[in-house]
Amino acid sequence: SGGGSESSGEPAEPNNENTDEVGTEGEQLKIGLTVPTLGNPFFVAMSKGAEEVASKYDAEVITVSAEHDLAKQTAQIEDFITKKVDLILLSPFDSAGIAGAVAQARAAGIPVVALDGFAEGGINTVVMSDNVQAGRLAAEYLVEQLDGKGNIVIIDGPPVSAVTDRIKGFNEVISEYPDIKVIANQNGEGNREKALDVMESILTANQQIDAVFTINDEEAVGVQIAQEQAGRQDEFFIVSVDGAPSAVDLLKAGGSFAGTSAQFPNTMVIDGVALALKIIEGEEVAEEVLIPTKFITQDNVDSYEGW
Amino acid sequence: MNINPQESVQTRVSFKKRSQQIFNNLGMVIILFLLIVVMMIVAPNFTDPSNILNILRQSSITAILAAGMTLVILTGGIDLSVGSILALSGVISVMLSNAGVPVPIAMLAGVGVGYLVGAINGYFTAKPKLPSFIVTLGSMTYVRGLAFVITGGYPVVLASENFKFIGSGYILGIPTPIYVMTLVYIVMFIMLKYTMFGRHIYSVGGNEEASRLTGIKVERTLINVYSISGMLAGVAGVVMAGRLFTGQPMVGVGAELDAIAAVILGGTSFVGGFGRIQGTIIGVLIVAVLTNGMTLLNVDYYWQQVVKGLVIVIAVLLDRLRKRV
Amino acid sequence: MNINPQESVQTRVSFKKRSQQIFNNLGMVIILFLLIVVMMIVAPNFTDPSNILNILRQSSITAILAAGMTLVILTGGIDLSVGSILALSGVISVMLSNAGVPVPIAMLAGVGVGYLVGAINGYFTAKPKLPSFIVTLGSMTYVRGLAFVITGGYPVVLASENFKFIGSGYILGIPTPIYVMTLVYIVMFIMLKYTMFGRHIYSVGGNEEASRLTGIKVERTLINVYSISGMLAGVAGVVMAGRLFTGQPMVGVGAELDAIAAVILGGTSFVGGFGRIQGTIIGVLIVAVLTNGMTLLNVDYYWQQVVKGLVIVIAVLLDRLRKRV
Amino acid sequence: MDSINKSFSGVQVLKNVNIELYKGEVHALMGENGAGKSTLMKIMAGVYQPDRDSGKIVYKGNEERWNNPMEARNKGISVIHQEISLSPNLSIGENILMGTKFKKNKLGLVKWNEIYETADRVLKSIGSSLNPKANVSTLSVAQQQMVEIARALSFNSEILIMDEPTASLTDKEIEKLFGIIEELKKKGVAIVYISHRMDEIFKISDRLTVLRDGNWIKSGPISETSPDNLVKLMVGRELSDLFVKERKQETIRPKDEVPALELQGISDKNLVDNVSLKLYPGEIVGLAGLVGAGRTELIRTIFGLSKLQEGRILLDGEDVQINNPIEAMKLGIAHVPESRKEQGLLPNLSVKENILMAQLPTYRKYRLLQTKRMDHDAERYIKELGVKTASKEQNVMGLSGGNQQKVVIAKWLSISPKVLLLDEPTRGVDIGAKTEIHKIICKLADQGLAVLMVSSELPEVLGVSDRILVMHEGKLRAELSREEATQEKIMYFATGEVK
Ligand SMILES: Nc1ncnc2c1ncn2[C@@H]1O[C@H](COP(=O)(O)OP(=O)(O)OP(=O)(O)O)[C@@H](O)[C@H]1O
Ligand SMILES: Nc1ncnc2c1ncn2[C@@H]1O[C@H](COP(=O)(O)OP(=O)(O)OP(=O)(O)O)[C@@H](O)[C@H]1O
Ligand SMILES: [Mg+2]
Ligand SMILES: [Mg+2]
Repeated sequence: SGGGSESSGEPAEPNNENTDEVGTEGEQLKIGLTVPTLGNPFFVAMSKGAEEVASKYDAEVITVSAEHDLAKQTAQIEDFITKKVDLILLSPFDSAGIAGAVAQARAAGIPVVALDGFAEGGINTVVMSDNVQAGRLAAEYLVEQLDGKGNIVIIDGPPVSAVTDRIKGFNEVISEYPDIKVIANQNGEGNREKALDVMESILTANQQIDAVFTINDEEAVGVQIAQEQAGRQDEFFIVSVDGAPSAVDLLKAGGSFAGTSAQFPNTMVIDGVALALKIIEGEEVAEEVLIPTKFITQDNVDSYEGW
Repeated sequence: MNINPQESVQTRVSFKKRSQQIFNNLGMVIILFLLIVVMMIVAPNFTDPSNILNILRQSSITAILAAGMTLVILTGGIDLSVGSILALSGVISVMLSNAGVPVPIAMLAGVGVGYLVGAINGYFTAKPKLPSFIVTLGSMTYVRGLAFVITGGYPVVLASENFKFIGSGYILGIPTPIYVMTLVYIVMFIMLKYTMFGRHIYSVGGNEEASRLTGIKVERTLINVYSISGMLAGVAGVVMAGRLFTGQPMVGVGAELDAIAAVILGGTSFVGGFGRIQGTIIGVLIVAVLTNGMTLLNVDYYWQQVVKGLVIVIAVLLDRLRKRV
Repeated sequence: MNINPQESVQTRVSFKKRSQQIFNNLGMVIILFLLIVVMMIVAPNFTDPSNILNILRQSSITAILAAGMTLVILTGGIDLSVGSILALSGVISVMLSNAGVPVPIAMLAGVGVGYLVGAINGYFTAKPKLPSFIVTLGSMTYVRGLAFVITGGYPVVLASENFKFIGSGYILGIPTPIYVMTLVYIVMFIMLKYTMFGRHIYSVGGNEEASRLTGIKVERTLINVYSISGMLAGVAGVVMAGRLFTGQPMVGVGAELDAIAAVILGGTSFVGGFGRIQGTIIGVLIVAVLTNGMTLLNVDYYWQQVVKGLVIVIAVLLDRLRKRV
Repeated sequence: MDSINKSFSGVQVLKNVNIELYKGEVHALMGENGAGKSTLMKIMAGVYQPDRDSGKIVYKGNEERWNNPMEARNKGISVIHQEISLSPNLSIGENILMGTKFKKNKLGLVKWNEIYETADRVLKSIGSSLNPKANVSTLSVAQQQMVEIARALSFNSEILIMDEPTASLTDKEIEKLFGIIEELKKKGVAIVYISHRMDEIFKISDRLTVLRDGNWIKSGPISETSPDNLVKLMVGRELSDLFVKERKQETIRPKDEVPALELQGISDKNLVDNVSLKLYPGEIVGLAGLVGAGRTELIRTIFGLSKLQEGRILLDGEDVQINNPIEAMKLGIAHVPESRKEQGLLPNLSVKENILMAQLPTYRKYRLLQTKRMDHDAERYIKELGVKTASKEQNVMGLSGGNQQKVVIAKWLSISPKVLLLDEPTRGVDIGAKTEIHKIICKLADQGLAVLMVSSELPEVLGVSDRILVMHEGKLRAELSREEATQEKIMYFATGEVK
């Protein structure tokens, strides 16, 4: 099973610096957070965000990981309902698949805020990175660097919406440049290990590569390792999506890793909770809050906060 | 005068090894019971009727897979492909249903696909006598590949409300999957205990050569066993699709290991020939209660893994030690 | 004058089943050879020296795991925990190295952790005679849980350049992991063939009871076998960390299945007692060549899964049929 | 059956074999290990099919062919197979009826009561009081053999094939079995009887067929042959020294001679009850008794496989503690176990390794094994014991039963023991190999080895032992010298008809 992949966004132009001791009076606020995997730093960062929320609102936050298993995530939401949490934060592993569980939670009167990806079944709102935009940003940078022509490689990931959206945004831009040729499209399963293996083979099969797009930073690191070992670090550059700590390190080191569309997971949680509190108090909220990603390059990495 | 004076003495050396592999169910029932008592004391809301139903519903998929797995392990084999079959069956039945095929037929088609893959597994295991581990490792890989290929990797959203009923509906306030699971276990229980086929499974698992000599159609028995396992994986796939409102190519990864763990916790032996379906459901529940309780207790997710791994080993160990005394 | 005229005949009925489980290596060598020829024709740059080195380097992790797995399967057991051990060992050695522990010692510590987990697996398998499947399924779960617990879920970035050498360095133009792999196989080959311990492994795998009566320390042999498997998983973890420049708690998921597939493709039998380490490396290479070739050909990832699953079954089948003739 | 051929993976094991069976006869099928007896019978029972275009089976005047055991059985052929073929996890009753159509109720479900009743009836009819609900895995080998017999008799067959039915039975049960055979004969059932025990053959059979090396050698009435003649036919040469012990008798020992092994009132937790005995160097002591008398258990106790509850074991007059086989071996005790296949052989290894496995530590140098020395020693043992094998690298499972047994004995000789414990050393071994094994045992004793030999075959016990001990229900009942021992006397003590 693929490792990291899904992800999300940036501070929802934080509207929420605030929140005067909301929560349910008297009793401690109980929040359930379920994420697809805690094996991905992105979601770990999200859970860190949840801890911040906890101290901020004096809430209890229960964080669980679905291990890329839809059934498990459904079960976890059911357990949250049993525990009578006040709010469910759901980073869905699969937007359609989780619908049943979401509906149950809503029926039990618990607000559900989706993070980092839409979920069916009647969620109150969703806070996520604009993944299409993330793919687009990466593509635009790539096109610009290549002057609109060259051989590129795409390293895909697991078929979850966050990933497919990035690919979608990327392709939208690329398709306008007929001189940019996708010479290989393989799946790195979202992790460094597999991306490295795959890239080694792609390097062998293709003599001239001008740029590589990976769906997350872990894959990008794998690609870069393969590139350096093949001694082809000057041949092409790499762009990806995430803004993970490993990407920051690489950008600072200034190699072939050129840039990444950074997301903001902990802000995502904080915004999500803030929105939920509004919901609990009966306020209307937007159906969807898209957090734009920000393209980080070697030039502006120093001003990037990171996860 | 008794010409068999040794009738009372129990075991022979040659069977010592074998019987050491037998776990009877009682030990595990006690462990499940203790686990429930502990959870009742420490875990908030554990005894809520809704939580009990949750546990059962959450168990149902693994339970259905584990029922088929019990048969396979009884014959001394293993079926690694059930998780992948679950995905493929779910995807196919959802796609058919979305394409306008009536729900029952779409569901049957999903189950049928599982049956077919199972039959192929069984054929290669029985006829050219390939090790079931490698045959089902192969089908685990290509079946999931197929699920990806036909969906292009995307989950297929389920349109039909009727279809959802199988996974998300209620009958008399009890979730439908619990009925499916119960039915599967009743049928399997009767089949194993009161039909020729059931007895042949034990016989083949216990001594394949001897079974052949007594005229049992060993190949046919094996093919049927794997077909049933595949079919039940298909059933699980359809229920899962109805529960998740989607046909997911990547669902059920690792489900085979959960099912196998449940079967072994339930006292069925890898040697083949020893075990009972009742034990399997106990094994399923042990894991389900543990997971549910730890989530209710808000145990750190990583520590849950550590605890779960240790509990599996300790449960089997306690059961073994109990039998030593 | 010959009083036992049937001496030339090879097998006895009762061992038919057993010998049917033997795959000798030759068949798989032919399959590997054919695969290579096909790839040479259709896949671009397949024969580039750099590609050959890639294939070998990519195989090295699985190959190292599979070497230990061969020993375990030779005793009739299985080790599901190797993928998790790989992760834990990698994480621990990287953390130690980052904390300023000298690289060789940090690496040894990683390997030692693997050895320790393996010894625990072996202990439970040998002494209370728990099924290895369930013991290692348990440790697969709790070991990975531990890897997550100690890292808090974050990959640990490797700082030391010296450490990276083990996974990414070159000696005389050949990647270091290939040396590690070669060394492991040479040592294992000699150990299995020319040491008492090696012969005891075959003996215990073939007939545990008879081995015990022959004065072989069966428990100790088993504990050592699992310890070696754990230790080699630790070696693989360290190499992997050096290759990925990071200690990853989630690395190596499913690696145990790749290793098992390689062992079985290589002709070692699940029954225990039959098999050779040379076969295992052939099994590893079959899968590696196939994957590499398909990637060079830019075959769709999902179709790669389908092909890989089918090839595993077909390879074993062809080998079996060949032996029928 | 006429000119039957059968080959396995290209090796022809039956060459134009003929056999004719008549109603109401007991037909002995004779031949050495591996002559093809079981294979021929499996063809008759539908387990194997004869090679294409070879021979024919004529049954009641019609040429027939059956494709599986079920078809053969439906035509009235039942078999007691040589290898015990029971499913250990099922009840006795189920095993007896397995392969037949179980009685079903209206719902199509198995009626367990009827199964158990039918099985009980069959068991009673052969004088067994086994509980049909008990699990087969709880039975001793002998009891399992009785279940096999019950199964074969559970339906009315016209041909009954018995492939070494008595290999693990003792005389008492054999008598009972012969009674049953007589009754079946009267009913007109044709019986094929395979056994390596000469005395049985001459006692019950009417006619015989001899196979050698897959070839048909001779058929004819038993009355036209003699044991010596029969052996010659089987072996293909004169075998003059059958069961003849050429050893000097040494019944009187010096008072002060120290026994190599002495047991003083030992008991174990199961069965063995206050057994004392002395075993002197150079002596062969036979240990007789019925199945389950506790002989195996006694030997296992000495070898440290079964825990000693009471009593002392002395080796060369010194008290020793033996907790496991390794300690026993260090003290110079060797043990050839009862079940060759399950306890003796290391199936996937070569003859060489089987012989030397117990002694590997002595072949180590710098942690590696010295293969040259191993080869040399293995060849020596192969030659000394006359193991017939293609090479020392041959897989041990390719050997005939007798040669496998020699390999197991060789394994124990390799540790140069002082005391040799033999448990049923010639079970299922053909007459030629048996004689050779006896010779080996005697030669070893002459060299000063103390041998304690358990055997259920009285002629063997009588033929080889210097002294004979008889056990019954865990206790030693009698000690007989070679001169005074007779079959009758031994049976008298073994059945416990003594106060
Ligand atoms: N299934 C089989 N595959 C290969 N070889 C076989 C098979 N069955 C029997 N053989 C060989 O055929 C020959 C005849 O074996 P068979 O078992 O018929 O001998 P037997 O006369 O019954 O000997 P024994 O007295 O030891 O029972 C032996 O050499 C044996 O190794
Ligand atoms: N390891 C064991 N564990 C439990 N029971 C045993 C064991 N070995 C033997 N027995 C039982 O002890 C009884 C005595 O059997 P034992 O084998 O010593 O008798 P025997 O005289 O050698 O007869 P046999 O001809 O069956 O070998 C048997 O009924 C057997 O079931
Ligand atoms: Mg025979
Ligand atoms: Mg005995």
